[in-house]
Amino acid sequence: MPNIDVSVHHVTRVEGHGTIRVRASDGKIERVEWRVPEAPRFFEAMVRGRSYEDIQTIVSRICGICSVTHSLAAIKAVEDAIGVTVSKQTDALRIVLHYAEQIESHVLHVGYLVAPDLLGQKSVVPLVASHPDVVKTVIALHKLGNAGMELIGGRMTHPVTVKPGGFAKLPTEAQLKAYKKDLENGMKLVGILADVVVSLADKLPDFNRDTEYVALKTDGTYTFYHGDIASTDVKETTDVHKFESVANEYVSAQSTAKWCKWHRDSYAVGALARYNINADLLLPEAKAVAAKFGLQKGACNPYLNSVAQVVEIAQVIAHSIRLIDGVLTDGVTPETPKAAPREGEGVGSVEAPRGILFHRYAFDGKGMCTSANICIPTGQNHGNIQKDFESLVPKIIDKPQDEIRLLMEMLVRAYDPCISCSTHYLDVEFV
Amino acid sequence: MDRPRVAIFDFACCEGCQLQLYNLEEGLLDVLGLIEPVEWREAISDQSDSYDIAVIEGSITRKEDEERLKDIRKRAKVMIALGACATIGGVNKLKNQFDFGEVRRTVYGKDAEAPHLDTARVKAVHEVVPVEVKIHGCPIDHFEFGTILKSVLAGKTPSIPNYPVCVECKKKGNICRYEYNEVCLGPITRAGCGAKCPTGGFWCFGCRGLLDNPNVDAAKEVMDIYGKTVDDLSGRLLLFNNQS
Amino acid sequence: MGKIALKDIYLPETATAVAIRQLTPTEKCFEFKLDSGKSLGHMPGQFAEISLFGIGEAPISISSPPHGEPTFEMGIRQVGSLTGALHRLSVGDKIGVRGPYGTTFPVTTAMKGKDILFVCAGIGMIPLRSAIKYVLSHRKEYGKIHILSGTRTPAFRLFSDELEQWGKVDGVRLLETVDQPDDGWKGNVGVITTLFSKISFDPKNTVALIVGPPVMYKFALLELRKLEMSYANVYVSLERKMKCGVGKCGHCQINGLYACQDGPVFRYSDIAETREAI
Amino acid sequence: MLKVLDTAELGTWVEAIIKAHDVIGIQARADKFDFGPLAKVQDLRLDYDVSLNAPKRFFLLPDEKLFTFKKDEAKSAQAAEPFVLFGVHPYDLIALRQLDKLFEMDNPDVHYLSRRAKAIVVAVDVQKPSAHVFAGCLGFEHVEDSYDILLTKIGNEYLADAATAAGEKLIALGKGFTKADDTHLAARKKIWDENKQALRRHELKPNKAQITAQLEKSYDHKIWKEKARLCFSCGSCNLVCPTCYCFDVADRLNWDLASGERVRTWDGCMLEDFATVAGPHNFRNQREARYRHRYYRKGKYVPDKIGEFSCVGCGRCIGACVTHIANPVEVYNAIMEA
Ligand SMILES: Cc1cc2nc3c(=O)[nH]c(=O)nc-3n(C[C@H](O)[C@H](O)[C@H](O)COP(=O)(O)OP(=O)(O)OC[C@H]3O[C@@H](n4cnc5c(N)ncnc54)[C@H](O)[C@@H]3O)c2cc1C
Ligand code: SF4
Ligand code: SF4
Ligand code: SF4
Repeated sequence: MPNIDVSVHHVTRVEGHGTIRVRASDGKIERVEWRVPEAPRFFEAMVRGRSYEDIQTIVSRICGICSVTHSLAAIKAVEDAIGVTVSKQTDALRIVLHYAEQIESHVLHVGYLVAPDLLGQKSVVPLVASHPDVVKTVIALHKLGNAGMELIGGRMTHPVTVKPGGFAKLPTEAQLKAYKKDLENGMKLVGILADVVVSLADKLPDFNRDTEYVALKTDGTYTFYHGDIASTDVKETTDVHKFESVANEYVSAQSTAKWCKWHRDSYAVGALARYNINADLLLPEAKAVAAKFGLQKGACNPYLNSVAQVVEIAQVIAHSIRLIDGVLTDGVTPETPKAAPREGEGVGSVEAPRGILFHRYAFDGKGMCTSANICIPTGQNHGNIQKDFESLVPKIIDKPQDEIRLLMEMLVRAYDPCISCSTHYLDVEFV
Repeated sequence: MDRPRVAIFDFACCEGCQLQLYNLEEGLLDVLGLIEPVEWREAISDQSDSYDIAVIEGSITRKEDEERLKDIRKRAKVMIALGACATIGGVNKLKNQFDFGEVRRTVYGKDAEAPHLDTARVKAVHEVVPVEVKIHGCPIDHFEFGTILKSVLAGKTPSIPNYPVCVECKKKGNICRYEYNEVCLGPITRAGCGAKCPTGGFWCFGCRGLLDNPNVDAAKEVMDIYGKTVDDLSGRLLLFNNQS
Repeated sequence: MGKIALKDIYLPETATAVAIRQLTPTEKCFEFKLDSGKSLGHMPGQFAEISLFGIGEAPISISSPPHGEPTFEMGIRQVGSLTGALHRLSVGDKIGVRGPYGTTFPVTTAMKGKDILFVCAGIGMIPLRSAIKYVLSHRKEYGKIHILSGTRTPAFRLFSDELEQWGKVDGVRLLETVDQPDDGWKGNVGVITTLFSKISFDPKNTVALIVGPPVMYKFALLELRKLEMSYANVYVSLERKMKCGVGKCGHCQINGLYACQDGPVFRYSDIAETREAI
Repeated sequence: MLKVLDTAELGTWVEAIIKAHDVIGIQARADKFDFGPLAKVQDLRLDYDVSLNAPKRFFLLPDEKLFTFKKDEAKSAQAAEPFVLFGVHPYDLIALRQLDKLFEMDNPDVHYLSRRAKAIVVAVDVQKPSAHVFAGCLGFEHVEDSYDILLTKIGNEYLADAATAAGEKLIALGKGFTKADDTHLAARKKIWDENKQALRRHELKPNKAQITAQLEKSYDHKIWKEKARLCFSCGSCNLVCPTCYCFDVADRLNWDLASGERVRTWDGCMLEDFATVAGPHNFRNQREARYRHRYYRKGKYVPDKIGEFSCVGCGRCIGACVTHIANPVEVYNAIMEA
């Protein structure tokens, strides 16, 4: 058996930097490592001393691709801390905004980052010539997500309309109607995208590992925004205020990066986790897409995360349409966000496209931040990626080195890691 | 003209600026027709060592990154700083007002002393190597990116505004945030974004950096009129324009 | 409001580059020919707005004297985007032209029958060349002629070949100077105003045309005053930022005057009190 | 043609106009008023104080295509659609009248003029003075020409004065118009007189001619430096002004790098690089020089050019200036005191 030395310095087509290292000699696996050399950015330290009004502006910059998610988590946490509640209209429009980001991020991931793997290409560029219709569909759906973020968030990335207490600016009824129309058209496009992915689904490696999945859960809705923390391992849910007892951030012996574990050595978050916890609550439009793939609740092949993402695109589009209908029925009511500083501490949790996210802040009486703790989805997944590697590599160690490399890269990409979220990652040098 | 070889590199940032390239939508395909991307980790698997244009996203926050950047500079004919992290240090510079050891302890607790956690004063790209073109904003505006790229390719100096955001805000016909006693940095911040934030009902927080010649003294003096303090102004200025 | 003007004043007509020659390391002379086959119809001192589509537009003086042909010449210094792109043109390439615009040197009026003093500092030679060539080709209609020319270094002498020819014309005195000489330079050294002491002319009967960089005017005008020249007989050409060339965009205002309509050629006595002029 | 309409009938008339034309009408926007596409008559607010944005933006667009080009070929872009501009105050109409002259004289500007030619302007006398208006001090509280229709609210009626054929056609769309008589004209005169007093939230001491004359002697007045110290050079005062019309011109390329368009965009003499040329050399380098220039333009340069005082007293610049230094009344009063 050959000696294997796969070293992928900076996995491409992911957000942020990650490195894979595998060494084996004579079939004996000596080392399998997933690590993150991203420069740490220290957000939790940087926000101290800043006003509750400016927190969202800062922490939105944790991640460009889930800036809406970070913004909403932060705003929810700030509102929790200073004791502000929001109207039904604000709640609905925030969710529609949040969904727009799920659309944009999922489409970007499936269309631009994963599709090239399935079609045997190095990037989306050659697909323009070989699969123009696929690229057209992907672009149209990507635009749809962006349009929603621009309409309700004021910008495509790093929203500006979300303030403690409500919206700095509301969309007009005419704009909402137009967006709803776009969403309805988008629903058709999801069907096309799903068919393409179905036709390529056999390219997804068949690799299963029994895993604990963690996501938000609430009554009646396949939730991204409200709810408590649920696990596939236990029946009862946990209040988001106790997120530290779920994430259990620890320093692994093998790496000094902070990893997370709850009931087992590691757990997974993201589309597949949400699916495994909430699939029963999917709207019919999304259930139909799931049926195309035969995706079962309880699936534990991490490569299927991309499939779950396609199902979720259908879900959030369908739910957006219903939410907009609700807002339009009542009519858009002008309201000015009202919030005042107060001493307190608060937590906000929402589902980022790539999994559950937690923000905690404390403020003094003037509304100045005194401490922060942010626990991001990719951080929660790192331990699980490592565990997947440890299980996967022995099964594929006989394959050519290039194939091993590709399968491992594809696995990392399946988790859609947004490593730039590194609020607190460690950079570890191995030799 | 041959298609210039372009490499895109990211340092400490949220990668939201690269995301704006995807937000060009069909325009991205046009861009790819005009340039030859030889390294772009977020989109393609290739890596390369020779290129005409290097695009740098992110701030420089570690010694090793400074070295990497200098190496890239040596290989590139033209260097473009992409986005606030690269052009002015951006939100990352908030760190510079703290003691770095204390920052590490705050975030990493007992592991704070690990050598790989070394962190240095955050620098914008031009504080380390010369930069030919700065594309401002957090994130960059994809239209402006297109305009600047087309200018560079057509051989004309990209026109980057040296007038304040208020100009674009007025063109949009917005109601000024000061009407609601909010501290807006528009009057001293470089335009080019189309006044997105005031148009969205929010104050300008200065992500495109200050003008060449901003009247900061005036900004301080007017705080009184709006029942605000110089601290309110300085606090907001710190977000993207920490001068330390 | 009833009537609509039909002509679009911002829409250029096209012309083709028919000859291009390098004048100095930073200046080239272009000969353009209007595609319409018509003559541009300018008089010395006027300018035209020159475009390259996609790059932009800039005011450029017309450097050739008026004639009935569809061709005209321009001397262009490479300083930025448009001038840079113009310098990359080849013969046969197209440009956009609007004009001619602006006021003219008084070659057919105030200058008639007078002695003429041309003060050409640096790039000022470009617009003055049109007037010089006009005057030389109507030699009999004018008196004595002095041509003073100053450049930074000998390498930056504009139209040096023509200069020599002009100097040989009957009744023309040509004097040159450079700020910094090189090894081959045998002529005068010093700023252009140092040449005033080397010539003698009748201030009562002379019309002076001065064009050069903004800093030069103050000194040249002071010298002329010392020589008892009336500002009513002095003409200058002033450069300003211009975006339209037709008195709309507001950029070229010199206090209340528009450099594009009231200028670029001004009788100095008309603007001596205009604070933003010099 | 003078007609009278009961206020209760206004709605049906405007409804008919909306059906027949694209209408830009004055309406509420947050806690202010502004012009915008008028979807339904209920949105029309003829009782407004001042529009946030001056009507000039519908004729000199903030960002406007002049022509498109393809390699060496250029094609003028003059696609103006007809529309009705409903609810313009007299001072704003006077401002438009000035722009008409400026864009018409010497070299007529087809882009501006064709938009003007296609617009039907319904003016309305002021019913409620705004916080900063001082048009009354300048005699710009009322206007007697340049409109297609002038509406004046007199008690429970609107006096509609159609001055053009287009105006009369518009009136013909309505039902319930009756003939006006001399009492209506007298009532309108009374409203004009009242407005002359009401539209004076700031009291301008000198008259227009005195200002123009005094500026002759005020170039080195200390007011320029005093005020400009706090100037951001943000151009807000320029851009909100109904009579400021400076513009920049630039080319925009398409992705083929050969075709594209030439555009003009609003510019302002208060902006730092307004007079900067290659070099770089800035002909108005000092904040105070730029600040002074604006008040000279309003009070002297443009009046010298078109014979009309070029501040119409709308007061928008007063409200738009974040540092509260852009009040023409303060400036012009100050120069009178040497
Ligand atoms: C009436 C008249 C006649 C003229 N005749 C001639 C002539 O005969 N020959 C000739 O060569 N020129 C002439 N000029 C000057 C010519 O118009 C300018 O050189 C030309 O406009 C430059 O255009 P550009 O696009 O090449 O430069 P740009 O790219 O516009 O700018 C050139 C330089 O100016 C600086 N600059 C530009 N804008 C700014 C800014 N906003 N802030 C700071 N710096 C800035 C930059 O440093 C840049 O390098 C004339 C000008 C006028 C008004
Ligand atoms: S909102 Fe801000 S950017 Fe807009 S005009 Fe006011 S101060 Fe300027
Ligand atoms: S100067 Fe001010 S008050 Fe006068 S017209 Fe302009 S904006 Fe209105
Ligand atoms: S609005 Fe005020 S601060 Fe801005 S340019 Fe005008 S005077 Fe200066």
